[in-house]
Amino acid sequence: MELAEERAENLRLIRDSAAAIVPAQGDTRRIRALRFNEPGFDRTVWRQMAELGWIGLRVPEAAGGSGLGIAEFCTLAEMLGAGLTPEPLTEAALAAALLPAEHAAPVLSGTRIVLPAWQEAPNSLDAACASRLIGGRVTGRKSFIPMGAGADAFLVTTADGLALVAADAPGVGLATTKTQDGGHYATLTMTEAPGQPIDASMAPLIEEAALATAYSLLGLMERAFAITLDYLKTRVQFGRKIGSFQALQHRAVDLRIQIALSRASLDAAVACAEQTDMPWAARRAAISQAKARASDAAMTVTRAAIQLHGGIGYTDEYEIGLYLRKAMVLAARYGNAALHRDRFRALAPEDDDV
Amino acid sequence: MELAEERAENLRLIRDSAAAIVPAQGDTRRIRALRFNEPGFDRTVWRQMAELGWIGLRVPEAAGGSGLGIAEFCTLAEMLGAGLTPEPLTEAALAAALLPAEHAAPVLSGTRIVLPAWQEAPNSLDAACASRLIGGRVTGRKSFIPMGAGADAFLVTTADGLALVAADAPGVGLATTKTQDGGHYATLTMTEAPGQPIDASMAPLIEEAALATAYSLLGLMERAFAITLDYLKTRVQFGRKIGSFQALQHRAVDLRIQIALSRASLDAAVACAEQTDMPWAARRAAISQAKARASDAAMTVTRAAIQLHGGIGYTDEYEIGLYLRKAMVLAARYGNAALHRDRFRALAPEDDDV
Amino acid sequence: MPAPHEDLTGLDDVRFRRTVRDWIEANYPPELRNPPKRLHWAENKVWYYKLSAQGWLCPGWPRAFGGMGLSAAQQLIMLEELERHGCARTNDHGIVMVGPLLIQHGTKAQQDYFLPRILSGEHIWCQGYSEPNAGSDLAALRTEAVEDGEFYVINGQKTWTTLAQDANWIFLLVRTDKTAKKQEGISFLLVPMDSPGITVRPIVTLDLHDEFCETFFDNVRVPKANLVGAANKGWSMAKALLGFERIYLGSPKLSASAFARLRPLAERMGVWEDARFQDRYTALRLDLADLRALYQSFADRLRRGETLGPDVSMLKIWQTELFQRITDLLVETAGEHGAELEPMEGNRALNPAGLFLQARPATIYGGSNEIQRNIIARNVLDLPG
Amino acid sequence: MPAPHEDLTGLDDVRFRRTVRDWIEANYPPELRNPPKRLHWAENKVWYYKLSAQGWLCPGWPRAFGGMGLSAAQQLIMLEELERHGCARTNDHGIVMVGPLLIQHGTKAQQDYFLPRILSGEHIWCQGYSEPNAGSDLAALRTEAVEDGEFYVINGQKTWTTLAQDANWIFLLVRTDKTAKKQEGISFLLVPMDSPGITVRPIVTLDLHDEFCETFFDNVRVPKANLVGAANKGWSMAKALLGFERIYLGSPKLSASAFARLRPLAERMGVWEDARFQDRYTALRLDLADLRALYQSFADRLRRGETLGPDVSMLKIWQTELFQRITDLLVETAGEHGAELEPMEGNRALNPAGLFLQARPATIYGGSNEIQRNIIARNVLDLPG
Repeated sequence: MELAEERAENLRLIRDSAAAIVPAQGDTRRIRALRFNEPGFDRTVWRQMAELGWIGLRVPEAAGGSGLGIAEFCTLAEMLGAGLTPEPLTEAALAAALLPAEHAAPVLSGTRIVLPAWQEAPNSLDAACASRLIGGRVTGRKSFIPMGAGADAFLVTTADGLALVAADAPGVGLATTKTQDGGHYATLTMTEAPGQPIDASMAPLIEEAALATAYSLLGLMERAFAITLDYLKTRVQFGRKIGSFQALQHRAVDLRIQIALSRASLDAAVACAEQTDMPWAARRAAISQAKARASDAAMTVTRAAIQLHGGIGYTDEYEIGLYLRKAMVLAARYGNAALHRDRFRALAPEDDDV
Repeated sequence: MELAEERAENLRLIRDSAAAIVPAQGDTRRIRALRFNEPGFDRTVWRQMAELGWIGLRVPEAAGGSGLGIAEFCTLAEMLGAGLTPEPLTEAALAAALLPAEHAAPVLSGTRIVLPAWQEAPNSLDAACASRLIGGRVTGRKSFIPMGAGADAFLVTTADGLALVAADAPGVGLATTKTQDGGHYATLTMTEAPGQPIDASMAPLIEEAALATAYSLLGLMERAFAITLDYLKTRVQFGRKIGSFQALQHRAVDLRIQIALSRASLDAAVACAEQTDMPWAARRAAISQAKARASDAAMTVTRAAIQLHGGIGYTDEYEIGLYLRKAMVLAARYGNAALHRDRFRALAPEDDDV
Repeated sequence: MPAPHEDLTGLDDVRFRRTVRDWIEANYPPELRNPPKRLHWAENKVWYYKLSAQGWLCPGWPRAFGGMGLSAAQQLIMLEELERHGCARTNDHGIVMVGPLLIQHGTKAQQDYFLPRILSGEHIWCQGYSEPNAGSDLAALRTEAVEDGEFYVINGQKTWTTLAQDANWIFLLVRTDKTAKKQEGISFLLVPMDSPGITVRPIVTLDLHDEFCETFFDNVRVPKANLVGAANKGWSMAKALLGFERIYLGSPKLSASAFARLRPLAERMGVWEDARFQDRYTALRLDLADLRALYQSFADRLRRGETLGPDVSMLKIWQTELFQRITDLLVETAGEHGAELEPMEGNRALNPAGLFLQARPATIYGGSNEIQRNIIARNVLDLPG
Repeated sequence: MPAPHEDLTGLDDVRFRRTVRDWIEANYPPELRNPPKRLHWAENKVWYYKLSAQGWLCPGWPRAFGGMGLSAAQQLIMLEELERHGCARTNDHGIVMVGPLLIQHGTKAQQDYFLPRILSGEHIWCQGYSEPNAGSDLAALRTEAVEDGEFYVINGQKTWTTLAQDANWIFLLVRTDKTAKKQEGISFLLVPMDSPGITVRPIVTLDLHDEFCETFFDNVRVPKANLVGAANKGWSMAKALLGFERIYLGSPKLSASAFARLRPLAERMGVWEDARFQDRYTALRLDLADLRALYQSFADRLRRGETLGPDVSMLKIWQTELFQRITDLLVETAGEHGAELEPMEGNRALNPAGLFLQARPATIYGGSNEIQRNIIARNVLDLPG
């Protein structure tokens, strides 16, 4: 029980500290000010996050981090998702956990931003790749790096292991594509770019990032639903609060069920992910189960939220659309629902269901 | 316009004459009395149908039939579907159209019942088969013959052409499997059974039967929906007619839309089927479009009808369950929705959609 | 009271589960595993008697009344093990409804008389709640009981009386004050089924089973001593009884057992390897996996000693609609076989149409899913009325 | 009145279609084909002027007023041909709303002044119906017009005013009698957009377009001569105007053009041959094919001279929800590209997120689908209120 109490206390602390960055009442002024501009996030906030220990959340205490677990990290991701936070914390914190000690300090203090660059094809979780690291030089092309324009360096997967590549190194090119949430994906091209070999594996990072992203989706769908419920309770048409119309009530209930399923599914995946004696395939299957549900549910909830808002939901000015845009981005990131259903089928033996 | 008027008059006559067999108000006493008994239909009614010209409906006037078109036949199938009629008229009338003159008279008069036997695998429209007709002897196995226990003879497909096989011929065996609508499927086994070669093709019959069955589904879903609407308008709970609850209203509207789509789709398929200058593949694609919609819509409507009836819908005594049972049978007959969607994809060139 | 049985309340969860599992495996009649339909008394009384003899018939009753005195957490483990083994549900209305009712609201005399007879299987109970015009709107019930000296005289009709043909007692909600508002003026009466004036007529359901009955009351007389609790206060007692049932209705069991039929059927039909089938199959599998996760999260709350609120109805909605989606796929996959009356080729594991029809009432009984959604909208989401 | 143009009303359908098609193909500006968004006046006025010069701007108006005088059947053919060629919708509120309104209810002076100016493109109209608190419940509108001698003084706010920034006139529904019941006391007023006191503020929509505006009225004065029909009788006139719009909202066009994007996208993403993609693709294709069939059956009724009843709303519901399902699949198929702000790789044909967002309001505007279902339930299915 002592462990459980410590865990509960940690989660409470995470929630409290998140309130420093994420406005409690869903104030989106900061989000709107940053969106559609590069790098799309705020270095001052970034250093604040570092001070709160978030970037080192998954880094062992001995290595200068907070040494907290997956559950704490996911709770933070949930809060950040609810707040539509543009900072690529999930990515940076996981990359930080892979960096050797000599690179850690400026990263953990928030002065240097290192983002992972592993993806080469859309809707893929495959860390295998065509990029090469030969003689300290990296050649290859990486896509879909969230907020990559804000990185000082990239932790790059190659067929020859990980490499740390500075953004301003010779042979490095960066192009960006804006995304609906106001951020961007970066495409990184490296031609004989100097890269320092790093002895670590990207695969666990991708898994954990997928799970954390599922939590961000959970946070945002909860918030979007809460905003929608408020609207149903205040908007009057035909002389009645629209939330009194049975068809809308039932629709809201179905959304609530999707959110409840998501939370249960995600919490179960965290419990699996923490069981290091559980087979790796089974833990990954649980993550796929969670991400598939979260991706689908977040889209269902935010789409319906627009509909339940009526015309005002279609304005860019009103809050609710921001949640749909963010859901579009995160639902597809680290594999969309279809990909994770496929992966679940491949990974989960049928007998486990009984 | 004259042709259109004649057509309208024919359709009106068909509807009027159908009322002789199908009770207008949905009285199901006859249906209930016959169900789960073999042969599951009524020879007296059969002769009445013959007198009304239905068995010869698709047989040219010169050959002793009514010489009417696909539209008239489909309208009749719709009426019979609405009436849950157990007699295998669709099958018999189409077989009759393939029989040579010397076999026609007793069939058209209703004294001899000949049913087609073409199917060898479940959920298949493939008229190709393993059965053989060699030296006037048929060997093979045919399944899913609707109401086959009531047949005097079978029009059998073989790899060597059609054959007419008497039910009481040596080498002929018949087994039955009861179906949810109170009827049965027969499995016909033939071992060196005497069979008379018939020079005709089964394929158009199967197409037309699929379309007529889609109309039977349309008739039954219209009737099931009407019964359900009546129930919504009379049943009181919480001091209100349940049809005043918005969630049920919206559900009813969605069913009405499915029915409207079905009718439009089916009528378009009849229009195609009648255009003999249209490519065969295009006509078959239109039939697949129609059967796919009708199968899905009928299941959707009858399932929802049970739910909208509440507990009473789950009793065997109440009418509405009969429609669900019949829908289950007809939705799967001549290919279920999934099969027809596949066939549509294979048959319909994409350009036709524009 | 029967002699006290072994006290299992002190076992830790792992040992308790093991104890329960071992005993079930050793004692459950193999021929009754995974019955396709609700069993009648004649079929499953052997199991009732075994549980009774073991002292395990009434997990939730206090030990002082002959129960096992289990915590909610232990009851859940017991339920899980019974479901895991595919045990038939017994004629359990006495156990889960009448017993708890009497323990809480009955007189000493009622407890002394009725509880041992439930434990012994001498009294088999059925539940008289629903009426033809009081289904979803149960408070609209009209069966009335009029005082006549030391008796009540009952007239009216109940319906959906589960296994009434097997029962020798019925517990009834009746209207004892016609002038009161809907939910008031309702009382709880215990009535022997052999009372003159009671007629039972089985209802044949869509799957051609006779699990339910209509029960008619024509001037049926019962002593006033058969009233439970105060007159006109039956409604709140009845509502309170439904607590545990709500998580029970959300158990993944029905969906899981239907789901388990998909693979053998698909293999038989030759579509198991089909990508489209696999896609739908996996989506349902995940729907079921997430149902399990959600069910466990509610069960955890019970284990922690919490009382479940109306949000537990989410389980019932998702479970029952998933059950139907699974059986929809069964029927579609089976082609023409999906409309057959009997299991396919005599194989009880391949019974798509039967399961499809059995799944239909799941969204209707126990409070229709429409009612459940109304309740969640009002009481969980706090949406305006 | 402008000089009369060639009379096409006597052509048979085949020749009429051919005539229309040929002229469109020869005259429609190629750069405006299949625009991704509703075009502004500056962009599409060239097409308005061409139609005007040809005398084809107002197919439904009587020839005496400068229209083409087409039957409903011919108007449908013309609409089909415009859609087939991918023609942009013009700033057409004057054509489809104000013109018919004035032809039926306007004074001779109003007709003489306004109709030629619509035909020439001098007056571009917008529609002032919706208000922030009168969306689905349009009759709740509160913008009021108070009599002041020979003028009305207007105060209030309209919203969702389509392309108001392009218009120089607006036709307004305003409340002229606050004491009357909701639907009564509403009048129709014609107001120049350059009147002092009018402020237009574009609304940026989810797809970051400015098709709609808010329009504010602060003591705006218009002569009473700008009242159409009788005072306080505007509601029934407005309702009657919506007839043709209802089949227009059910046109397969939007769904078809979104559907046409599926294949190129799937090919680009390498999933075109995937069985699961094909399954969903074909299901949507059939949903679209059946929409076409249903649309044709309503169009046939128009061709036979029938007036369409409220059941035509079925088309709107199915069309708009299909449009959304198609764009849902576009987004899913595109993976990360499905959340990009701009068309993929600069290819305008690959714009999954843009289409997805454009599809969102389809189920809201023109009477939300919830309202449409209410209407069908009451007025077609005759369900109790």
